[in-house]
Amino acid sequence: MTAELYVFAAAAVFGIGVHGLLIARHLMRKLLAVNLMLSAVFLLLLLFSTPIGGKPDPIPQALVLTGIVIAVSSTAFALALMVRLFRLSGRATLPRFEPDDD
Amino acid sequence: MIGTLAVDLLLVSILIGLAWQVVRGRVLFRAIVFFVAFGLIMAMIWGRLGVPDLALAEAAIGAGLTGALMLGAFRRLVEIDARQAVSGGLRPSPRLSLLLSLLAGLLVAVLGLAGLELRGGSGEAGRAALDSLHLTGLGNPVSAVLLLFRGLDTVFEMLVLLGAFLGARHVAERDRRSGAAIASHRLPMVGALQMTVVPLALVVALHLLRAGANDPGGAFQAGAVLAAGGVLLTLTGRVVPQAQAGLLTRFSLIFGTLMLAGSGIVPLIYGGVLMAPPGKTAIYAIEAAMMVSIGVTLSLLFSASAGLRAVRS
Amino acid sequence: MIDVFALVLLIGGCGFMFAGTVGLLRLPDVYCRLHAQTKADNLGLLLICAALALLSESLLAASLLLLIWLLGLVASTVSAHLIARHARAAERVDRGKGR
Amino acid sequence: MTNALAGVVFVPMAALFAVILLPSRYSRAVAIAGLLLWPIFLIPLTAMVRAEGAVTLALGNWPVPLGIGWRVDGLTVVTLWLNAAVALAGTVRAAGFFDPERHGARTYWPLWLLLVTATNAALVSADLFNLYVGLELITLVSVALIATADNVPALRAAMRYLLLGMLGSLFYLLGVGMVYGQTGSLALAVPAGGAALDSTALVLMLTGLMVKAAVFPLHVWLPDSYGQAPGPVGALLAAVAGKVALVALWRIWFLFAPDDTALPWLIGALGSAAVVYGSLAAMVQTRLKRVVAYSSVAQVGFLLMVVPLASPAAFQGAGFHLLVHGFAKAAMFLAAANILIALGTDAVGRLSGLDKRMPLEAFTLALAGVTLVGLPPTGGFIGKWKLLEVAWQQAGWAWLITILLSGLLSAAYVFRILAMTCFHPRHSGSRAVPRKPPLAASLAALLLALCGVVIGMFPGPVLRLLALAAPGGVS
Repeated sequence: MTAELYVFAAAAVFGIGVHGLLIARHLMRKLLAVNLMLSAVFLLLLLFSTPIGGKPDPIPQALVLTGIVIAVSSTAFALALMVRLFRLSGRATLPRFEPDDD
Repeated sequence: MIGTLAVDLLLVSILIGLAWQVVRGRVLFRAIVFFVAFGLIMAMIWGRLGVPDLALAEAAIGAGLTGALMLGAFRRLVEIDARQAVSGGLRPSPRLSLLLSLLAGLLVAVLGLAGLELRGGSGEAGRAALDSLHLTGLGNPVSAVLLLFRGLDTVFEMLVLLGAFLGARHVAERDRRSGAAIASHRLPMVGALQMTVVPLALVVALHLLRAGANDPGGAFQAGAVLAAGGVLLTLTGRVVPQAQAGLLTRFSLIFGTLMLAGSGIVPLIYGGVLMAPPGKTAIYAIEAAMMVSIGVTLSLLFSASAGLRAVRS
Repeated sequence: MIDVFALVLLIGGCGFMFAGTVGLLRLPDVYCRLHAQTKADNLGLLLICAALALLSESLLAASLLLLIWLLGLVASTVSAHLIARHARAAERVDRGKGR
Repeated sequence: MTNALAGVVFVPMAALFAVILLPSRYSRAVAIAGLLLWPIFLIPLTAMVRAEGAVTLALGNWPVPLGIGWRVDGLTVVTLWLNAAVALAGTVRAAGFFDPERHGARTYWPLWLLLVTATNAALVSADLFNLYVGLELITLVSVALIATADNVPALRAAMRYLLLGMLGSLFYLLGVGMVYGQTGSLALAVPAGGAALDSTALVLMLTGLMVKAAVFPLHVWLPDSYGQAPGPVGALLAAVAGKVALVALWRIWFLFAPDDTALPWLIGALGSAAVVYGSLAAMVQTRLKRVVAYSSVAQVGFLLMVVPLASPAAFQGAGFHLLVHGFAKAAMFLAAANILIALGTDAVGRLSGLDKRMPLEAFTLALAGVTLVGLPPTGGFIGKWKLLEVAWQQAGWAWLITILLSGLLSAAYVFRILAMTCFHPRHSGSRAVPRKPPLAASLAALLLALCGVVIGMFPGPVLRLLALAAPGGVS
């Protein structure tokens, strides 16, 4: 029961993240949305494993911990990139995608 | 039973509400603050699910440091151009995106339930980890997985952190800020805060490090707490960013990875096994080195600089 | 007996926390809100920590709870101070602009 | 054997540490030394794989579902050699232009070595999650290296790549979580008991990898990223680092592919679409680097043909093509970057008379171009021929047509460039080359292009190695 409840929570957070990614223009918002989606995936990662002797499996715990550190690293770098882009272009947004812009 | 279900429902509904605020809140600054709150609720959920290691990591790294990094970047945007920094918020009338995200949510719900159906697998690797735990001298299986059974993952995880730092430093290098941080450490209150919190952060980090062998905790959580101290010192202007890093700073960036990878290679010299498990004392040394590296790297990521120099007060 | 006492403390703590939050949401300006928030919450936190300390099994756990309360105190004091300071400075700037 | 394997991963890592620790005036020398040193370990490894087939190692001697496994087969060895060659050529090229005292040398060389380390580690990994960490490292470092160009288009491209890469890894990770839940193992090996993997998990992992490998229509990040990246970076990304996800996709596919689904058809169709779209887009690009970048979209599509054609021979052909394409593509990126720096532009319309002004670059472009088209005697011919044979035998007409189309369309965009550089009457512009590239930089590109041709003349050893790399180890 608890597992199902948290699966739905993860699904809701993931959906909200997708929503944020679609409606956000500001890069910070996009990053926030991606981080929400990542949290949802981490939650699912743990929920997908079978508890051993009543305790959560240690392997997915280690995987999620690694995932959290990778997520914060990527986010930190993306933020630095955003600041530099803002400095050079005056915009904290990406222009609408045009395949042939030079 | 009803009680725990009520707690679960409460946590889940707060989590979803906060996520919604992160995405739809009008003011960007508040969205970031809501994200930090979201991380804290996530930490409580990890605790509720019986994984205190993740609760600690989420609170320290997922909520605390990510939040600090985001607020720091936001402040930098505002410093460059306060008006443009917050422009380009949300797209208007997002009906289609609502539909799409509803679909995505449903898809993940279905996937998640399918995943729940699928489990029932034996958790072979997890069982093996618990069975082999006595061979390692550690009591916390998560630490054993991270440092020993899947040590290579951790080596490369540390390299990801290093790569993020190198990349951030490269783009920030030509971006020296005009004004230094406000030297608020000279304010009496802030000075007192520093005097209390920074040493305490050190103590807590060491405690987490030591505890990690048998209880929840470990190098990553400890490093994040250490970095929190570094962030505080940077914020208050007690230390100032430097364009060049001294040898000591550069060494501390790779210290942890060097120790972890080195301890994996050294056995080869004696004809041993690659990434063979080191002894318990060596594990403590490796973890301490990793804590230093993580703390230094995260602090430097926050200040987006090559190094930090203390300012005499 | 101890349980009952702890329960009373818990309920009292929750009450103060609740009052602090109501104050934060309902009071008119920054200073009043800070006032309500910090004072009521610090007291609420103290009561809750005390209740948990009573229920805890070891002296170590109890002293950790005390530490938590002290840290909360430091954090709320400093942040309240900084927010108030900032608000004052902003006010002065606004007045300087002749508003 | 352990020593050789460890050297492949840990020697570039040691060079990385040395570069960080030593004063920056030594960075270049240490980087080159490291990149010369690690391929030495490849020699015994190659010999071993030739003698014994795939080589495996359980790290820390932990039995495999518990610990992480490494596995090296013919395909791995070939790709590692490619990485060695391209990284070295790229280093020579970058070193020729790099002012060691310049801003950024402190970060450029460590990132470069980090990319080589990550690529090697991800190639030898036989663990789904370890692969995730490796791919994340590759993505992050690739983005950082693209951002070193430090101009608005490059930063935008880098940002888009990073965001999409994060989304891709999200799907991959979700799939990995499902696999672990189902089998209790993260090993990149057939699950114990031979139970079929749930196809939902497979699709999730493939989706994530397809983002990272830039499979049409998830390729949107690629043209800008590769087109804006500094030359050596574009070369290494397009030739090897960006192909790691594709190699991982092959391996996962051949280990876990379900028997009776439309999935191979779907992936094949995406590949065909990529071939057509990428080639057509390459034809209309106005800048040389972007032509080369779009050609990568098409080539990734071509390399996907191995999924519907699933057979050892197809695998052999695709592996060979991966190698040859890597040489040719890297050569083209380096040559294009040399041209861009020398002439201040790489606009296709301004390349007329290049054969007189920059003969080495023009020759490189010609050789690499012919290799991409797949004309004999270049290496490009052999891979395509192998795949064609398989398609013919299996009567996979759709794939047969795609493979033929791929050759024809790439001929169209390659000859457009060649016509401009070699046969176009020189317009009034002078013969002057504003900033002549160092000879080493030109030769680095030329040597890579020559590799692509020479391997076509003596394909035996490589093909024998690849024959040992029967799909995912189940021969």
